[in-house]
Amino acid sequence: MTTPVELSRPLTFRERHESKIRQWRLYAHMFGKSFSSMLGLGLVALFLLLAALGPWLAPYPEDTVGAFNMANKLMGPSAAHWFGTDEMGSDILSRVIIGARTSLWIGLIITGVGAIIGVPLGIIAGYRGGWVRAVIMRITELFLAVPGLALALAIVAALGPGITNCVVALSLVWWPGYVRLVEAKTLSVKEELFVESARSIGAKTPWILWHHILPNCMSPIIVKMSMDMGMAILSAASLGFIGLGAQPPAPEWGAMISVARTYMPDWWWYSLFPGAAIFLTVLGFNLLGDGLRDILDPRSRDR
Amino acid sequence: MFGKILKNVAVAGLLASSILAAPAGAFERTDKGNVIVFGGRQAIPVLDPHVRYDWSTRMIQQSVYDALVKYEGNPAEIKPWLAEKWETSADGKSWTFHLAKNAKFHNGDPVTAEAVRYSFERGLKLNKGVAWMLKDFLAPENIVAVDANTVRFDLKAPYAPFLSFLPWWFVVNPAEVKAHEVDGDYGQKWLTDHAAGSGPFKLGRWEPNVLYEIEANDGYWKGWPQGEKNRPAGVIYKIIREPAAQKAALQRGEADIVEGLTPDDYIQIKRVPGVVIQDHKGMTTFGIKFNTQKGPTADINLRKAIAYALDYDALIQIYNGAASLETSPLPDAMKGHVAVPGMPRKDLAKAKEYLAKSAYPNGGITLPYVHVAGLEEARRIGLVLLDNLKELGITVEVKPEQWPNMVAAGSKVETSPAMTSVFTTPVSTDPDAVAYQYHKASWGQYYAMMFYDNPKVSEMIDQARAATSWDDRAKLYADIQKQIVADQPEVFGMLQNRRWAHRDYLQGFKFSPVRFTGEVDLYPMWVKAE
Amino acid sequence: MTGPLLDIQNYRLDIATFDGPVHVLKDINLTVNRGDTLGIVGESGSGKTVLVRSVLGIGPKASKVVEGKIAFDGQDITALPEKDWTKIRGIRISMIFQDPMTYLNPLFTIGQQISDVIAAHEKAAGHGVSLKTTRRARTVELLDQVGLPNPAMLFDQYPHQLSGGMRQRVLIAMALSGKPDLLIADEPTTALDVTVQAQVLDLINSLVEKLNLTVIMISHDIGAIATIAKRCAVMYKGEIVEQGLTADILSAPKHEYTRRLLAAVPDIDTAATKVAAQPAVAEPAKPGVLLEAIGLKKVYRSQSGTEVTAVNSINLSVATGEIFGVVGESGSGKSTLARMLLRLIEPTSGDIIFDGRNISGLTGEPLRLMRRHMQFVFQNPHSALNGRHTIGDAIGEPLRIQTSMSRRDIEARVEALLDIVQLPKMFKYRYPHELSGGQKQRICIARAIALNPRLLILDEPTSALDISVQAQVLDFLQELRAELDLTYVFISHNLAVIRQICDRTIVMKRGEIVEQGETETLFLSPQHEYTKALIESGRKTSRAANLSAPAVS
Amino acid sequence: MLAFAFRKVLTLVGTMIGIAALTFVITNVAPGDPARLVAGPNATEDMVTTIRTEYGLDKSLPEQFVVYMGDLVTGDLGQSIVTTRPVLEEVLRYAPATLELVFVAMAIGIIVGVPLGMLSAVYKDGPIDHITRIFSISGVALPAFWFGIILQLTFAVDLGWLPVSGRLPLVTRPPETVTGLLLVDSLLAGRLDTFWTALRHIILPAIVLSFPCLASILRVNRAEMIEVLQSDYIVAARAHGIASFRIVAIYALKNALLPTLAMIGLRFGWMLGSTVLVETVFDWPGIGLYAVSSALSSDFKPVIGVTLVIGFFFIVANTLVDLAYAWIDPRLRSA
Repeated sequence: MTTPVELSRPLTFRERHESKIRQWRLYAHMFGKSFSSMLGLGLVALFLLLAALGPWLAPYPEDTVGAFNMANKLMGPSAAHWFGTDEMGSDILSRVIIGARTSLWIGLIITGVGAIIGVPLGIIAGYRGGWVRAVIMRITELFLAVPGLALALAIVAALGPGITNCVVALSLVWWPGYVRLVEAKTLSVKEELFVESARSIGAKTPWILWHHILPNCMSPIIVKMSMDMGMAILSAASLGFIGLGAQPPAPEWGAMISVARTYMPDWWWYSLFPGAAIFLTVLGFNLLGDGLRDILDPRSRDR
Repeated sequence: MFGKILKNVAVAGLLASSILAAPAGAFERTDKGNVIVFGGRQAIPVLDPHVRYDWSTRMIQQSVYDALVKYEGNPAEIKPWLAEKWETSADGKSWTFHLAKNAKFHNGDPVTAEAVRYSFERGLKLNKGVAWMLKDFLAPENIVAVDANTVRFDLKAPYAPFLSFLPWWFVVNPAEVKAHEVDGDYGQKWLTDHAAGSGPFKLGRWEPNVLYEIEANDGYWKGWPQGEKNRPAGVIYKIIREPAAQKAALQRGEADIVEGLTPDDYIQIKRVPGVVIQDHKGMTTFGIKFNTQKGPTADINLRKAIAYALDYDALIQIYNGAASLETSPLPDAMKGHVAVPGMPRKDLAKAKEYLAKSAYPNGGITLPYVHVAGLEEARRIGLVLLDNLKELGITVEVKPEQWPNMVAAGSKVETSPAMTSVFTTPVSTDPDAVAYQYHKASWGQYYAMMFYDNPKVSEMIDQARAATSWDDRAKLYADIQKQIVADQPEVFGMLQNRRWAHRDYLQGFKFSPVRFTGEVDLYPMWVKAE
Repeated sequence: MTGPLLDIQNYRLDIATFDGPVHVLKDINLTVNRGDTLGIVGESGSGKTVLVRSVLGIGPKASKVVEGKIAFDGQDITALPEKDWTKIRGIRISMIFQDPMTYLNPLFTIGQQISDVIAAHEKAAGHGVSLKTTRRARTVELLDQVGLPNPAMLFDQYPHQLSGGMRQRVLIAMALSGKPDLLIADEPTTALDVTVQAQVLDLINSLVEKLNLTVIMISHDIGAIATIAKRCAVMYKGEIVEQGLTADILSAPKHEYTRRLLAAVPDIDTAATKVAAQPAVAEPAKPGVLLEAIGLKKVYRSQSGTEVTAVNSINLSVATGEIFGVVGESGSGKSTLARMLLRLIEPTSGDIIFDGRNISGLTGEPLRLMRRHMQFVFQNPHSALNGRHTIGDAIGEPLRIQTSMSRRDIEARVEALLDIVQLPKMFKYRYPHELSGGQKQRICIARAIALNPRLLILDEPTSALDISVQAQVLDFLQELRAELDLTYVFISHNLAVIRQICDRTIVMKRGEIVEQGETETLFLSPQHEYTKALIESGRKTSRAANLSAPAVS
Repeated sequence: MLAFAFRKVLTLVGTMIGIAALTFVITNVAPGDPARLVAGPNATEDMVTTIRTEYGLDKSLPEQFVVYMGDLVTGDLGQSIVTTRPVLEEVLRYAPATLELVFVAMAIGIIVGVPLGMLSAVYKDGPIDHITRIFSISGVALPAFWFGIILQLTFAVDLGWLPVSGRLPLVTRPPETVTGLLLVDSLLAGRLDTFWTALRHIILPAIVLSFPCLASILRVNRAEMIEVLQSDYIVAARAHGIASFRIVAIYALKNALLPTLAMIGLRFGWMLGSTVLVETVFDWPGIGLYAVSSALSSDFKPVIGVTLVIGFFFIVANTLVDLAYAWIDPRLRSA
């Protein structure tokens, strides 16, 4: 055992955060070793890039807000239109690129709202126990017993189609997953000695929840949110496919496929590219989530 | 690179499909004969002829039931059917029908005047489905079975369109219906998926949401136009919801006739050998209904401005040319139709002129355009409108809406959106069927979503209804058409063509514009086997 | 056969990690002859487990043999292909594992697991698998051999239906099933209670004699090694620092580390010399009773409605300034008692009086404020610290919760506390996982004394630590008490530790106090049967470990 | 055991009532006028009123709720306004098709997912592992509707190997209904050719439905296998000389199967929900399709009914999983 030398001078940033830096380097190293994780990161980065720079990258941005050119309709991929054109003569590439923004928005709101509702409920249920837990978990199980898509379908059908309603509906059915995840995690964290230790020094419940339980639940939450980004985008696209999702002319991949399916197989490019966009995005988020799980939360299970 | 590979794959796939699809074209054969397969998108939830009617339901109703008269031909004409002949009293209030003596129900019972009387009474008392056509003019007790083969209707007032509605009043067998009555429901429960008719077909397999089979009625009292030898053993109406699947089914010969393909599909499938496209001018009008009572569109100048801003040619392009512009509120095939001069066509200068006169000279407003969710053409017209109105500084919000919600919203002035796209198919060839939509009494109906209020027009419609002389009526309707166009309660769009795609061995297709969108008269059809 | 059974020469093993290769084993030279009993003693991280697992070809995954070789019965097994291992594992070399809980598959019956092993051996030997009934008979015989009662019934039972000691016997039976030439025992008693430990060691000893086994036993417990092994090797940081006859090493350790290790072993038969040396204890500064428990009782109700009394009507009083010992085996209720004293667990009934004030009825804010006067040090320092907080956060937390000190003051206080527990100030930026067990326990203690409490309840504070560290921590605790004027309630299952540190002691069994009194009196003339048994089993390993001690021999 | 059954039944009833209340509230928050829809386009106000009265839609929402819940207790799920039939009757008619689809999909998921998961775990971080993982995650990421259409076009339209949609060809009369599952019924009736056609029809939709489920089974099984393979008792088994294959296929798999089972239970409910999409694409006449078409006509009683049925099957499936758990894990059996 080496005895560290006591220093009288103030420590540099690097010295003070050495442990953290090492931890991050370790994460980066483990993540970088996995091909699939890096693929996921790449796909997500590409997606975020498209969402951020969409209007500047899209060759025909006006085509995404309703401009049309019937003379050009249903043209195959060409130099002018890499992904071809749709039934209104709009450029599919532009619509796919701008669609990234819609999807990002959808994914963020749904997972965000899901986590904001679900995490506190889960922590409270797991920590408090007793009837509070019973009530929260019964309601959660109730929601879980009905598949989200079916419930969302019912909600959107009642509220009327539209991207906002679709997001509202999916947010409403998304939180139970977080409750269960966080509750299970809280139950195990609660048993850790450091929680008892905090209690023994007189910490109040909110302090314990915020400083001890929540940070220790973060890893699975981050992993789940990453995966859920993809799944939320997919679910929204599914509702779009049924015809209950985004509105024209707003470009949304699911809604595009919903229209495009009637143009199969002769105008294959129409549905191929939005479909591929969904696929790659969801794949990216899932691979990323999987990779994050491997480094952050290696023992947790896919629930 | 990627695209090229995909293209090659797709081309290879298409080649493979054409090779494989070619021998696949074959109709269903059973030991009883050929069965025609009709691929359609719409289910038949309730078959009862006095409870529901939409195109798929009516296609089967028409096949298993008979009515007093039947529409046939293009232009549609009323042909005697159960009734061999009829006469009207001089005041136009009393109608007497003489029934064919050999007509009999599927179970062998003769079709009597009493059966006719019972059927009309049933329709009126249930107060569902077709009841609206006659209930204001006919009381159930004023239907009289004069003798076994004569039935008389005494109307409350002269009602010119009376006869034009009768083809949709099917006759049920009272004995069978009464036998299956539960709690005085007039046999409604039973007739949901059973039939008690006298038509050319009987019900076969009935698998809701999957397929509905009708079997030819051996010894149909009226015989078969294609000849006993050629007549099919039956028809299967198969639900195929996806247009792509419909097209595939037709190509592979799993379906002999399909409806509801996209305009672009029709162009494509026309090139497939062995496939015939039926393309006929229909009576379904498309209009963008304004809310004339509330909001910006209450301003006639704004309405005119919009009407002049719309690119009408795009409407035709959307259908790949298989549509024609409306020249009047009445469809071309309707009696009394006149081409109204000065129907608005795209004219931006004029549009801006009207806009300047409106309360919104510089636009700057947002108007919703509501269409039925899933109706592809309506959605695309919305996109056209959105693009066109940008030039007036008007923003359009294209909103799909479930049909029931749209109807609910459109039933009140307060909730009715500024612009709603509506397809309307008149149930008869009588001009009243369309004109009455512009009568104030129609408010609350989906087709009256514009809440059009012109007392003069309402009065003329009432007069025309009661007039017994066609000449008087024709004059009135001409005025009505002109006045409605002048008031611009809606953008008069186009008449889309009715189209079906079928295999070339399918014979006997007879078009009649009065039928609903996908509806086909199955009775004369047959398969010509090589 | 002439050569040694196992011959390890210049064996070096590296494990690749993110920070580069770690030299786990350095230049190991070891020979075991037939009939030998070799003990390898070493603390956690010394590489002893890696070494014996390498002998069985189940070493760590990312490892690499840098140099040297292992020969078994003349055959080089350093890089043996997997299929050849099946002829050796379980048949020629077999192993007894440390924790009987996790080394038995929970989903298969005892009998099936053993007869599967038998079948595997028969298959490997190449003479066909015998009948199920034959194997069953053999299994029952084995179970009988390891002294398990009613082996025929045991055959169809699952691991969870057995006690820890029984499971350890099952593992031994499994290891014996192949009649191995070499038996490796990896800390076979560590996870067991004191009384059970002694029994298992007796069993192994008798088996060695009866079956004439060649054994390598590894342990951190010199006492256990001394009971079994005639020869002994001491490992430290991947090296064998000393080897020879066990008796020699115990009586005349040559290497400095061995000496340190032996000195650290507390002796159950030696009275605490320090007690007399410290007048502060004999004459407390503030005489009187600090903590009193009256009729303390805890009943747990399971879901099915059955009641389990964890602690039953305990009365005790702790005088200011004394070290009050609580001793008992696992399940005796001592931890529950400790937590109840601090109101971390609500007592079912009874009163707790702290400094003359009944605290059993306190709730909310008064309870919270009261906590600053009495603190808890937990058994396992690894999980008592939140892995997401830096050491600075952990030590500063009580100050942030209980005082309104400024950030800067807290920083200063944290540094002062680190000083008190003799750790460098730099540590406040570290995370718990970077610290050793002993360091972590010091952090826990620093955290506990941050608020200047009057009472510390120490729940087995050293049982998760290595022996040498344990000694350091115990010494430190005594110093600290003198320095800060503390009163301790000290809980332990280790009688030697209790005798070394406590003034008065209670002995607990199944939630009740069976005996109490001055520690010395208790050890010299135990009254209760249970106390006697406890001391006797403790003495078994302890005495052996102190062969050289003149007091015993 | 009896107490267990009683508790389960109680949970089931409670959850069902909860689901019914939940969906009732959700579906009735917004205005929709199914009465006007079924009355027909030209119906007059009094005709619409007739229908409203007939279906109790003229009552206030709380009243309707009370009536609905009252009927529910007696097993009456109300009446579909579009088809005029009792919802229970219709749901029972459509449920077998969905169940058949889900069973086959589940079978595919298990048969493919479990061995692949094992393989992936055994060869962790090798090429096989990476391929399997990307394959499995692709399964989750593929939009079912898109994938379905692509399979349809490839295997049915282009290659012509399999039928496009439906459960049976038009002229094939379904075998006598015993279970409602065509695959079972055709075998019971001894009609092998019908069995074969039915199988050909179910393949594509089942593959589409099974893919995400396969992926999660694979993922869980892989994760569990990895964990179990590192566990002490597996190390012990190796040390005792038990063959590697036996260790993986029997010792480890049985332990890894428990969480996989739990996942299967969860996925069962999820699959029932996903049939909404798959049935739409493949014209599969099941409850998913029924739910979609009802939802699109604002006909909410069937929507509630379908949700209830899905919830019911979900709970039943999970109860079965609990039982299987107890069967496999002796620790639970004695508790």
